[in-house]
Amino acid sequence: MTSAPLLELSEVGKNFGGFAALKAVSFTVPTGGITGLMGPNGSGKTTLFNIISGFIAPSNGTVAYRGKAIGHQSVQERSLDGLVRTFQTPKVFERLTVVENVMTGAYKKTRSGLMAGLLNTPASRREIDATREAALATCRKFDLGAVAGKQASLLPAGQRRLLELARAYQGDPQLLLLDEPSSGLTTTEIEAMTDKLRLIASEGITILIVSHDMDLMGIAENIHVLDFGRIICSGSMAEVQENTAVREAYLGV
Amino acid sequence: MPISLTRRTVLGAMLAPAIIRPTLGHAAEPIRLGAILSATGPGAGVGLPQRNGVLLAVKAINEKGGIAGRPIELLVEDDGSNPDAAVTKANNLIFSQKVKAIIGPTLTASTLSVGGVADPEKIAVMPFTGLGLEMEKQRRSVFHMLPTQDLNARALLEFVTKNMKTRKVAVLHDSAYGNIVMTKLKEVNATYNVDFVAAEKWEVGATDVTTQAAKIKATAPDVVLVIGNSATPFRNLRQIRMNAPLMSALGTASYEYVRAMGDAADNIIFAEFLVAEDPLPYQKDFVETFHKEYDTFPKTMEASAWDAVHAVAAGIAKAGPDATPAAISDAIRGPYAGAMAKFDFSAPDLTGLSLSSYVYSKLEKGKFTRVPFTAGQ
Amino acid sequence: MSMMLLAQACATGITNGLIYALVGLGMAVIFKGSRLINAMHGELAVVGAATAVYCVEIAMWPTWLAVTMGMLIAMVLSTLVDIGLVRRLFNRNAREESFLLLTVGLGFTFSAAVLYVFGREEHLLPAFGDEIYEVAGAIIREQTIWIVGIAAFILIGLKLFYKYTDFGLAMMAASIDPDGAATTGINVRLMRTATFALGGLMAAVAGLLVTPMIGVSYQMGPILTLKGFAAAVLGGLTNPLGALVGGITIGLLESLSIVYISSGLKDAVALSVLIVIMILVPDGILGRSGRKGG
Amino acid sequence: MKYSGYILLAIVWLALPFVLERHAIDLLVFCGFYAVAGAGVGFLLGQGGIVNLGQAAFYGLGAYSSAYCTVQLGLPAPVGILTGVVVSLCLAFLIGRPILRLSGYFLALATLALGIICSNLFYEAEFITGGTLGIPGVPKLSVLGFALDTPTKFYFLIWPVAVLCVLSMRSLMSSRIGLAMQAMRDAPEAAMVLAIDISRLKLWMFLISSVLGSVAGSLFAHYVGFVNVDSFGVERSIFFLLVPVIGGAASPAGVLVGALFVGLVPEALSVLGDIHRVLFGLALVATVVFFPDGLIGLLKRLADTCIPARRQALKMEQSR
Repeated sequence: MTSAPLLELSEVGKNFGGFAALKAVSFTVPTGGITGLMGPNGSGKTTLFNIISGFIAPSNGTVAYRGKAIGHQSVQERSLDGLVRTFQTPKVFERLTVVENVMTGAYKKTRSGLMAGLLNTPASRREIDATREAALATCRKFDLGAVAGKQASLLPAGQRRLLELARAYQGDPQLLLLDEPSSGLTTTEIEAMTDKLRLIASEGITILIVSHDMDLMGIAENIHVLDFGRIICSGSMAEVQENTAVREAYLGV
Repeated sequence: MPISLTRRTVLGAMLAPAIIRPTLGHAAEPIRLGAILSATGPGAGVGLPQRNGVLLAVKAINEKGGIAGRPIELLVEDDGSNPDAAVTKANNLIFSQKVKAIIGPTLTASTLSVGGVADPEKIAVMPFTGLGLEMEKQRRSVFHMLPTQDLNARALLEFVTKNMKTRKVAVLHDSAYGNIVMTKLKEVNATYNVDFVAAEKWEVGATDVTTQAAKIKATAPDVVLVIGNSATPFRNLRQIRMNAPLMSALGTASYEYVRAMGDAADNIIFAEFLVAEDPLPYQKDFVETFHKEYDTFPKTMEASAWDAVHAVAAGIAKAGPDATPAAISDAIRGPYAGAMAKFDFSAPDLTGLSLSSYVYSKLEKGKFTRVPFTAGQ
Repeated sequence: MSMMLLAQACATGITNGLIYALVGLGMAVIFKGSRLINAMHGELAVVGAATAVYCVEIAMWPTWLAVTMGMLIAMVLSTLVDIGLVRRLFNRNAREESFLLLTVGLGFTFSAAVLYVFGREEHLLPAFGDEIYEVAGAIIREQTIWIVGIAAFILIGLKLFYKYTDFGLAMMAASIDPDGAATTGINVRLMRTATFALGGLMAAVAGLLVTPMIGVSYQMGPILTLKGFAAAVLGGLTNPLGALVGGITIGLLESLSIVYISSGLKDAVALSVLIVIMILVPDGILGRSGRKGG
Repeated sequence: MKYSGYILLAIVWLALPFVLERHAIDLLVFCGFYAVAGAGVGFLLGQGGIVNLGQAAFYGLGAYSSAYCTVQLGLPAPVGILTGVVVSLCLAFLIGRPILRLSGYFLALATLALGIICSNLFYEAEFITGGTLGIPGVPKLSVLGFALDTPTKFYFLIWPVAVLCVLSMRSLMSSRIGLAMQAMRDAPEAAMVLAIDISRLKLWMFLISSVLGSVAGSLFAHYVGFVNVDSFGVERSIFFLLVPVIGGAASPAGVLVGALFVGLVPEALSVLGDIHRVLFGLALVATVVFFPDGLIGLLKRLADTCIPARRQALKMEQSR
């Protein structure tokens, strides 16, 4: 492992028409551990996530992942390189079962093609069975074992978040981008979520969390605060909480 | 449903039930005939008049005591102007209902598809179309009730060159039937040498053909041949002040189309077979019977349908009521003098119509008059 | 190519385009208020027009009364469809294809009912006026000018309605964010019913306006729906002005391909261009307002 | 006992030709064509959320390829069928790549346009299609020297083909690619994040659908013996879309039931006279209102309540 950061943003900006959603954002995410990105609504967090995951291109600046600029790469290519995200409103595959949802997470690790599927070849069957077993194990790991056979559309909000997390986990991410993973959850659900995040991080997966939830942010070792399209402060939770600019902008004091 | 029942009686034949059973009093076993007509879809404009003619003919024959004392039972099927549906209907009539002969279909494509099923069984088919493809000549039990498109094309150009004495002709035709006639017009033009200054097409079901009409107007023709089953092109031509005479084939020569043409129904010539307001001697009986039944005048389609049923009846009478369908086909294969014209079903084109049997009519202010002109002389 | 022909082709293209646009406008209104494609829209237009024809020709009513009756019947029918059927499907969160099947099935039913009650003939209604104008050699009928005027009136009316009236705003809110709208006290179901009533009315207006030009018959519904659908989608679906632009685009494409390419290839050419336009401008001609298309 | 329902169905299927008249078998054969072509549309709709209003184009390409190759070129039937498949694949590939970038109703409109364009070209390319006169005399298909010249014989070809299509669709659905396709349908962005190549999967689905349309068209041409433009219009495309929607698009087997519905119900109602069209429309409406998962959903529910073994299994699942 080199000492270079896993993800490095330098001078990233994004204009929508005349509106500058992001102005020259720079920060780094080191390999390993949990990094937080905070900011009030409309501060540009989701835009930033969309840029990192490849859904939109930045107007200027560069995004480097594992030391290489990835501006030209598609969402899928970034995912293949281990960069996986979740969404602010969980996007589960409604008409698939929970375990099938998790199985799709392993899509990039498996190989069966179209013809194998159409012809139902033994190799394809073997592969899908193995995928299912692995996915079931993951389901259990994320407390979804009991609902594994249920259709995802029937899940309550808390389990949807967990399912999205489990699905992303199943694809062996190196950098996991989580967009508001606690929003809409009850306190107990947030606690469960926090536990799972720690568990994932303990396996060596780097996590970048976007949230404005102070409690959840407690697990982040390093926090960047975004406001009006720029980073106004970086540091540990304690440092951030002491920062006057943050208090003004974010806590509304 | 009381409402639908009253409608049913008001609209009479139009909504008649699918099976026409002989009225009570006939003790003898009925002779079963089938009919495949386009009562819906684009072909309905000609299919419905045909249905009226067919129903009337069956009724008239049964009133006169049927065929050799046995009444006709008619099964009427609607192919929805679709050749696949026509095959299904033909399969039903031939194999399940065991009809002796089939009246119809209405459209060329359905004729080809039904012929493929019926001809191997040697069941007589009496389609209201002209011979379409060369290979149909081999289908010796498919007797066409209307002239070939070749003859239709000649009949049009005869009138253009010999009566109107002009050569500057434009054609506005549809993509189906009209397209076939257009092909034939070009072929037979070797003899007539007219100058086709424009040939424009509209797709079946088009709601507006004004642009095609404008293109034709721009070439300033002396006469426009309008060929296809729709009133729209007539209206559109007149709306943009295209005032040259129009000429059309027999499909559009009906009172229903005339009504749909509105003000445009003026100065139009038809190459057809029957002007009921002024019928030829051999047509009078039919016109009177029709008028008595429906209180309207028949046109070519009704006459052709009447003839189809009567030709089959004559064939059955000749072959005997218990004859096989093949024997009935053989009996039909010969000359038949009908109300529409004189047929000869043994002719190579399985119709035997000639240019001289055409009757030309002129539509003026919504009224048909017979034009004293005989083609082919 | 003479100027006169070009002028006539453009005039005809625009006239036909306006017809498509009028149908498309109604479909856009229904989409805007319910997120549904109303596949029975053409049939509603036919029902409205056929009712008016029936009242004029058989019941011998004065034209204005017959026309009002036509609009009323289509409106009532459309409203009943919402209350009786669409509402049920919404209640159980039915999928898009269910609504499509519902409206296709109703379209079948309506057109068959028109056939059964009204017959197979094609009927014309008297035009608003019989004047004929000549512009640059092109013949333009007075009816066309009425259609232009009424289309413009409807468009401005809709714009004002959606922008400035509480009812219009509520209708829009109810469709874009039903849950949010409900929390602010908007009766979402009522708004959708109002949308369907408005859509039915607009369908009838379209049918009544075009009947003097193209004649109404039971089998005209699907072609009106298809062309209206194309106009509405091309315009971005939620934008009534887009439907107008979309309709005229299609009308002109058809007309010009007849003049410059071939009348036989009219549909092939016009629709190929349509596909190309859609690929180049995937949100509809009028841009971002069409985002909600999918 | 798990398979008792299927065994019963198979017995009924085998017995039908010996019980029904030729006309009914003829209708069932047509239902088979609808099932195969509809399976393609249903696959796109159910697994991809794509509304395909242009299936008649591929149905037509298959039919014309078969008719042209066998009648005009005198080639054997399999060559015609294969030509149809290749031509359809090429068209689907060329047109699919650009239009599949569209979504929702924009894509539906593009497929509709494709259907109309092809129908227009079928009219115009008279030198191949014969225009309105069409191509008559398409030879009957024969399998291993056994001529399929009656509805009954064809019935024993087309329905196994249809069932085979459904089985492959089912097997695909539960495979890796099939799961990815369904994922793409439910949440395309989330699928992209899992490295699922959406545009490629959509294209594959479109290709599969086009092949099924083409094969159905080829078989249709050989069965009817006559190919004509009137069979490949927009109405036919809408008809093909109705097949899975009525049957239930979520389940591949839905098309089998849907095809029986659209093939038999209008014919059964037609004995009632002109009112039958109104009734058919109402039947469509009733289906969508009362059977949310299509007719196959209804059948499944019936099976769940009627067949003891299934009832047992259901109970166990509920108690879990």
